[in-house]
Amino acid sequence: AKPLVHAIPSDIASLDPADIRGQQDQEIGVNVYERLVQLKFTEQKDGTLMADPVEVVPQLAESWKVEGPVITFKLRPGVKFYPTGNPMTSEDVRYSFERLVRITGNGKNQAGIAGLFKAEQVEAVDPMTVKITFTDGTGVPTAVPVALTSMKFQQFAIIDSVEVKKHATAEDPWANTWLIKNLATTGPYYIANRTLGQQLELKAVPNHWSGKQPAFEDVILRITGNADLVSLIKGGVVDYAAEGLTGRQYDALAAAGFPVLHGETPSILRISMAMDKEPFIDARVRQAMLYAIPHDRILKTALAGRGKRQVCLYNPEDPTCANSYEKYKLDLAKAKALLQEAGKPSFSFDFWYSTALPYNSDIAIIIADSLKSIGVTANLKPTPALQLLDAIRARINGADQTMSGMYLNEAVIWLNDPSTMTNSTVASKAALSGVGNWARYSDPETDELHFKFRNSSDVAARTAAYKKIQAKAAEAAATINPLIMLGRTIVINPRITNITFSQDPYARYAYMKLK
Amino acid sequence: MLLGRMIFRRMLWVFPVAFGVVTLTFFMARVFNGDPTELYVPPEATDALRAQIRARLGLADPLPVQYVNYLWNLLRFDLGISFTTGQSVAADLWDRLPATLELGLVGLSLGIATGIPLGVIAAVYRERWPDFLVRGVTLGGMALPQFWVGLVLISIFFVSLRILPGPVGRLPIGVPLPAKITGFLMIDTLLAGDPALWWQAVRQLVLPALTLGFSTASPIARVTRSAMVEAMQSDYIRTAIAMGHGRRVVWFRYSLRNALLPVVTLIGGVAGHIFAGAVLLESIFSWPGLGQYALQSIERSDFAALQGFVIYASLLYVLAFLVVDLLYMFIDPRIRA
Amino acid sequence: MSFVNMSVGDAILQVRDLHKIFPVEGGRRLVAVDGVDLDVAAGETLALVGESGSGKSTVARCIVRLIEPSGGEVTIDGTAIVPLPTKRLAGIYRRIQMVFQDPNASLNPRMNVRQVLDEPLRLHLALSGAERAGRVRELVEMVGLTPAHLERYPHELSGGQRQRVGIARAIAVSPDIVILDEPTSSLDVSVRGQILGLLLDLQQRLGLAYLFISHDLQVVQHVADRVAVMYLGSIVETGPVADVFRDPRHPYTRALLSAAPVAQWGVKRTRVRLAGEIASAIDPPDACRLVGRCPMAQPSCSAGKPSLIDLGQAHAVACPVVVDRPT
Amino acid sequence: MSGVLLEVENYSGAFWSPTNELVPVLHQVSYRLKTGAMTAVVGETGSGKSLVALSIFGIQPAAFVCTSGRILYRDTDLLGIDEKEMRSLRGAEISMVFQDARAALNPVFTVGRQLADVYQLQHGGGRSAAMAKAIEALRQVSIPEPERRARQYPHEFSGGMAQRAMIAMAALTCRPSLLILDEPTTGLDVTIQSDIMELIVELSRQRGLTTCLITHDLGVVAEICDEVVVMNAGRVVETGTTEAIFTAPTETYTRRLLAASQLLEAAA
Amino acid sequence: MKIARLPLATLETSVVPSRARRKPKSYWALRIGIGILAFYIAVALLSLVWTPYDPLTPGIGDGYDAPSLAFPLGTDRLGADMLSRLMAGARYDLGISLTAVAIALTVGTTIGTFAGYYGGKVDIAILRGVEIFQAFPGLLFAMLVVQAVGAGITNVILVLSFVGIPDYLRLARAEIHAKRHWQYAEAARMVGNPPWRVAFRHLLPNSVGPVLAFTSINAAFSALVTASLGFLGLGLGPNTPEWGSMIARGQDGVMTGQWWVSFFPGLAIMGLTGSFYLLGDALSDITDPRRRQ
Ligand SMILES: Nc1ncnc2c1ncn2[C@@H]1O[C@H](COP(=O)(O)OP(=O)(O)OP(=O)(O)O)[C@@H](O)[C@H]1O
Ligand SMILES: Nc1ncnc2c1ncn2[C@@H]1O[C@H](COP(=O)(O)OP(=O)(O)OP(=O)(O)O)[C@@H](O)[C@H]1O
Ligand SMILES: [Mg+2]
Ligand SMILES: [Mg+2]
Repeated sequence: AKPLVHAIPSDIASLDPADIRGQQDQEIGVNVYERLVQLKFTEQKDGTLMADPVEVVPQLAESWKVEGPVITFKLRPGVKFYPTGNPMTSEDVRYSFERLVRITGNGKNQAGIAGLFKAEQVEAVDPMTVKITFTDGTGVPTAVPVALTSMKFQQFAIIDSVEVKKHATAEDPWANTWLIKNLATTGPYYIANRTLGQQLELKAVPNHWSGKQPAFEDVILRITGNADLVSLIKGGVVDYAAEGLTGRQYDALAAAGFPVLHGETPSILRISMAMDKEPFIDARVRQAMLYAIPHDRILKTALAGRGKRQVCLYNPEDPTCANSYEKYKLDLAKAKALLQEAGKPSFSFDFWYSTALPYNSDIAIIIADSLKSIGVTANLKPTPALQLLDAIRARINGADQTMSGMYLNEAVIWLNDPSTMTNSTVASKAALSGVGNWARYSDPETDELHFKFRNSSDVAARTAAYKKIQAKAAEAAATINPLIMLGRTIVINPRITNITFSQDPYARYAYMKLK
Repeated sequence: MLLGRMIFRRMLWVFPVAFGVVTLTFFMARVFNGDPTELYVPPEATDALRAQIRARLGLADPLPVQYVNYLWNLLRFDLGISFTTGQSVAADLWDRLPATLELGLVGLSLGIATGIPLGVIAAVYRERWPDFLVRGVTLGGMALPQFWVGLVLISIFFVSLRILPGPVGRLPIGVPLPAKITGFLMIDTLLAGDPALWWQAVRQLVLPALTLGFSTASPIARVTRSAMVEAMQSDYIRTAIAMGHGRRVVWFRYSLRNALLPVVTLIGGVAGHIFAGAVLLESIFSWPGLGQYALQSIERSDFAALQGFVIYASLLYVLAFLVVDLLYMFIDPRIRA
Repeated sequence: MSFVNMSVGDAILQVRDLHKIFPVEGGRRLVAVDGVDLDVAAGETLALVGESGSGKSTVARCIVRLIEPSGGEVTIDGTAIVPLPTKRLAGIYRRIQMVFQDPNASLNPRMNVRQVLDEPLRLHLALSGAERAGRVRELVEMVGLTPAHLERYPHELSGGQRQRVGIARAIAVSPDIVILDEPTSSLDVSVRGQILGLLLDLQQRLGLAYLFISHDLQVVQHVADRVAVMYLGSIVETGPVADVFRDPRHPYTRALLSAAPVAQWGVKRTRVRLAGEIASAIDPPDACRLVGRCPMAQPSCSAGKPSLIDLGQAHAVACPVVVDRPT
Repeated sequence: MSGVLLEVENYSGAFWSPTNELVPVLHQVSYRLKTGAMTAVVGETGSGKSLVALSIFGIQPAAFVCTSGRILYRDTDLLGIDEKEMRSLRGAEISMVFQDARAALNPVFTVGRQLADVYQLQHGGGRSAAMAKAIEALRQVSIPEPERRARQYPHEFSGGMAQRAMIAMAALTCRPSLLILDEPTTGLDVTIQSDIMELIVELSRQRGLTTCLITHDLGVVAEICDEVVVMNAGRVVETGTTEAIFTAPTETYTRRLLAASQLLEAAA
Repeated sequence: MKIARLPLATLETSVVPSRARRKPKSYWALRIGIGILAFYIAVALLSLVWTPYDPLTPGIGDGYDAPSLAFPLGTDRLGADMLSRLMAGARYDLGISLTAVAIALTVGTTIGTFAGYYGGKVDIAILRGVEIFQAFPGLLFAMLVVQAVGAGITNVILVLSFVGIPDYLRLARAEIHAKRHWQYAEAARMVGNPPWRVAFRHLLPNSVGPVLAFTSINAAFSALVTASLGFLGLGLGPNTPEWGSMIARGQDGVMTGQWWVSFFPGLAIMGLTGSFYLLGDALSDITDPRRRQ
């Protein structure tokens, strides 16, 4: 059968779930590895599968029991690793999670969010039972609300400990170098063939434990670089593409009969304003900026109508979402009035954003154009990712003060829970919080509420607290003001169906089917 | 004997240049590109984690120590690990070299094979219509950005006419590479005894090679033309004609040989560029070569990869000119004196 | 040391034991000038003749320090030019000037005649603009051009006119001595005569001394008082023009004189032939430089380079063989 | 003297100037080269001596336009024949030696190879036979060690030696009836000049060549030529036997030229 | 035998066409080159005072409007007027390449003249240093630096001029080095000119030919690199109507039928670089010493 061809912009850097480096690594990770739990999908009318934001279903774990900070997983029997054939045991789970906290990298971070900081927190009770005790950053066992949900993410993949240990060396005790290029997986696909920089070919694992074989025996991830995707899709050589296309190109492909699917996944465009520096010290000035954002124009011109206005600080499906930003509709008169009131009828500022995403520039240009009409000049500062990260970090740490003005970024809210984001971008900067607080937003009440209810199991009080926090943030208009929910747009070959949409913006080949 | 010494002296000079290039690259990358730690950490990482990674990357040392370490590693052909591919940079470059070389060689051969005859034609029909035609076309070849020509060719031959495959790299999608022997698909496919695969590889190569050929043929044709014009006005050509030699002998044997000298220099420079990866071209054709690698590492600030690539490209350039100089010594007896 | 090429009266230019060695490929040495002595008296013309590559121009260029001599002394009116720190050179160019062989190449294509002549005046003499303009006009008239030529650029002038400009430039700052490096060899025969006439005329009017370099023996006979014959970096014969031309002693001088055809019907020459081509000046052996080409060569010729032997009446020759065996 | 081998008849021509005008440079040039004689063409720089000679070969500069006249070689008008016929004459019937022989030889081929090429072209035969002939020719023009010299490149030759090689090529590897020499000794040393002139005289006597010597050295002319053509500013001023020209010139220009080259009344 | 003196012939009337080989070069290349360049300069100047619309304002049209009366060259993705942007772009592409070239020319020839005239160790040191710099492929070097120090006109200009300096340096050095013993240079020394004056007043002006010819080539290269940087998004600011970035902004339209968005800037680049090349051709022809006689 014809393979499924997925166009990816660049090659995979690492196959090691504990050392994921980029989007591409994550995408491959969700397809070749499996985790204890997985997303719960429900089929939509158009044939796509939409993931539930919170609920998870068993995958490698057959069942689990939640007791406060402790979750005990019962593993699924009969699961074998490919190609070694080793059976999966609790030691594999323990080893996988230990790697996660031992290796410096992305996995460690994600584990921390889930409440996993030390290897000792994971315990192999018996070959088929694993007990995990979740804690907060200080080591105090806490019922982390996102602990279970987190387990569905690619970092928590279960790897073949027997095989991996064989490749460990003195310098590399966790066989990182080997796992970057090799798989030790239970997943539905294995890598049959790889040409660096060109393509990666997946084949379905024979006799998968689930007893189900994917519809596509063969999946090819093709690196297309800057090649023109429209021609490749129209030419029938690419079946699935989710990046590297502009709104216009989606429109054109849709017009040519190619299904263009848009899922409202929580990928949010937001702006922050440096509230400790002129011109954004005055809250009224910051509010004026929000009143001057032309959401409709951005949606229409830069995004070809795909996406919608976002009015919550958190995931809109999150019960803590309070629509606090609803009031900031385009209102130039009001914006002007606010500026007048603040005594700053006209000024200019630096408008920072990353060059990594093509529509960032378009959006920035449109915003700048709108601001021009209220007498404010935005100096666009498109910056390469690394320099931008450097500067952001320097500002957050207080090492360097050159950055000020406004900062536009895009973030995916993976977890349907307010605590992670609040901790990173709303709470004041401290050893364990505020690491992403570019605006240097600081509000004692917010901090207090956040730390008090962060891991609270009193759902109602917790929700109220975060709603409060959200309302305060909206009023201050400084940190991560949400503008647009970008969602995810995918174009596919008409022969394919059962596309998945989820918080993590990735394709899951095993679910896809031929029409 | 003297020639041998000249060659030797010329070759020795490669080392100081190489050293200069490496040093410059190192400091340029460090001074300009800032701290690559951010690439290795998740955005929400704690400061302690950052410090840990910085130490692991060897960035905690003072700059001179880093520099010495870098040189030392370089001597062992260790260019570091690329962040984006997770591979050693040396291995990456080595993996991607055949793709670039193959495209480069074909494109360059195409450029030479058309450029030189076109230049000769323009020179012998100087100031007449073939000359104007050649000059017009080559002017276009030089004035048009390569990426633009590539895009136009794709839209004509793939999108509109559908007679050539799309810009998906060296082989159609889903077709596995033959076993790597030389790395050149044109050769490996035949060695594997698979003429159908060979043909597929050829078809993939056509458009990028044409684009490359067009943009290399143009300067080659122009330089050939002016060198030929100059040679044909020389005393020795007048002698050759006066002795009764026919036109073809005069053009192709007596003039061209002399005219080739500047052409060789040009080809050396062009080859240096091409084999270092035609950056935009490879990117447009998703050609998995060094140019695309360089572009990706620039786009993602992949520190080690970029540095390794620049060193490679510069050395290649230096080597290309070494070859040109050596060729010169063989073509032009005057230099040997 | 014996300076046999003594001039009449006091020498205004004295060259003693001048050497110039060019390093060439492979660490070898090209001995272009190998111990040359010359004296030029005020108002006198000394001709330096010899074939291409014999080092005539190198001598001239060393004297005016366009290139650095490798050794020797040069004085002008008792003031040393060689050796002299480069910084103080500018001053000597008021005393000594040069006219170059190729009038085309010696004029800056982008300067008109006025600029060419004004430049030395401006750099050397403290004159007002008006005075300089007057002097420039005087100069062009002195060399037989008209003020109308002042605005012309070199390419708008004929070869002879260009050489006149070159001469005017050389005499602009009233030097005592002018070195003429083949001033007529790139000119047409018909123009050659005019330029030579001009030079003789200027010499008379301004009391100039000339060091006249040429390989045209006819010209030398016409203009020079004394002649020095050079071969491969050394002077092989020197003396009053009349004596040397009437009675050349050195085999090379004889060959040279007999090789020059005369533009007259019916004049038959008896040639003194030298074998082969001129030897190379690279790493020369310590021997007579003519050895190998000379029809009169003796075994002793290979044993050391002969120095000039005085024959009386200021005539000297660097060949013991011919001195011992007069013709 | 016997017949006329070549006759230039009312030959006129002009150059396209950069401003696209025709600037006439040759005006009705007429002269004859008698079979077996050595004719000198003299005159100042720019008088058109070379241009006429190049026209005989059909290798005049591209910007030159012939406006009238004929060049008859053995009763064929060389201006009227096509490129192919012209090529068959070059080297075989008419041959030419240029000034600055080092530049006139191709710098990237050995001297022997260039001579051999010409020999093969004119006489056919194998490569090694041609090379042997080339070496032989070099020997005949008194080049020492011709075997070694044949393997050398022009830049390794001195000017005089290169001119000998050039003469060997034009007069020996080709076997022409008419040899044109355009200032063959200008730029050479005085002693070498005499040697080369003697070689030329000897060869043309030996082979019964008709020779045309372009020069502005009247001394040489007086010594070796039979006939003289005096040119000035694109016109033939006077022609005649050498004796007549030197002893009884009729034209003032000729007289002036003679006087100048003898440095008579030079200051005038 | 004596031929009668010919009458002073006026220009012969019959031009024999078979021998009339060709007319010499009329300066068509120069004329066309100057013509195009003048047009670009005129457009650039005009754009300072007038463009049909504001080139920087998005949303004037709907986006991807096809060429029409209102928008003669259509609009781009963001609905900005292509004609206005194209006109304003002349300022950038022309300005950048010319400024970069001017800087490279000045710095390069100055250093090169010094090195060439004085020769010796300094000369060798400079040449070696230059060789190292030249080992970096130009476009790559520009990409690297712009990516590192950030986009912006000043940076792009500086990088481009930096890339050009070695070439000018070598060219000027070679010219001066070869000419410093020419007779007019020596004559200049002999009339008492100090060395720097000989080098800069006498020698340098006589080397402008090759330098000028190269300047055109360099300008063309600079324009192409500017466009390539723009295409990669590494060039000037994001909304700057630079032609390369305009092509990039319109690249998505190439395959979907909105050809005008990248076609016209491509044409503009070709016109500009083409005119530079034509000028370079013509200049090297004109300043060729063989033509100067
Ligand atoms: N700059 C230089 N470097 C190396 N060799 C040189 C240099 N200048 C002159 N020579 C050599 O020095 C020798 C003497 O040269 P010079 O120019 O003085 O001869 P000349 O007698 O003036 O000859 P001509 O009559 O051709 O002008 C020649 O062999 C020449 O090649
Ligand atoms: N390519 C050319 N373009 C224009 N004019 C030319 C060209 N070549 C020669 N001429 C002119 O043609 C005329 C005759 O030139 P020709 O070379 O025949 O003179 P010549 O007598 O051989 O001079 P010389 O003694 O210098 O060799 C001269 O006035 C010259 O300026
Ligand atoms: Mg000389
Ligand atoms: Mg001539």
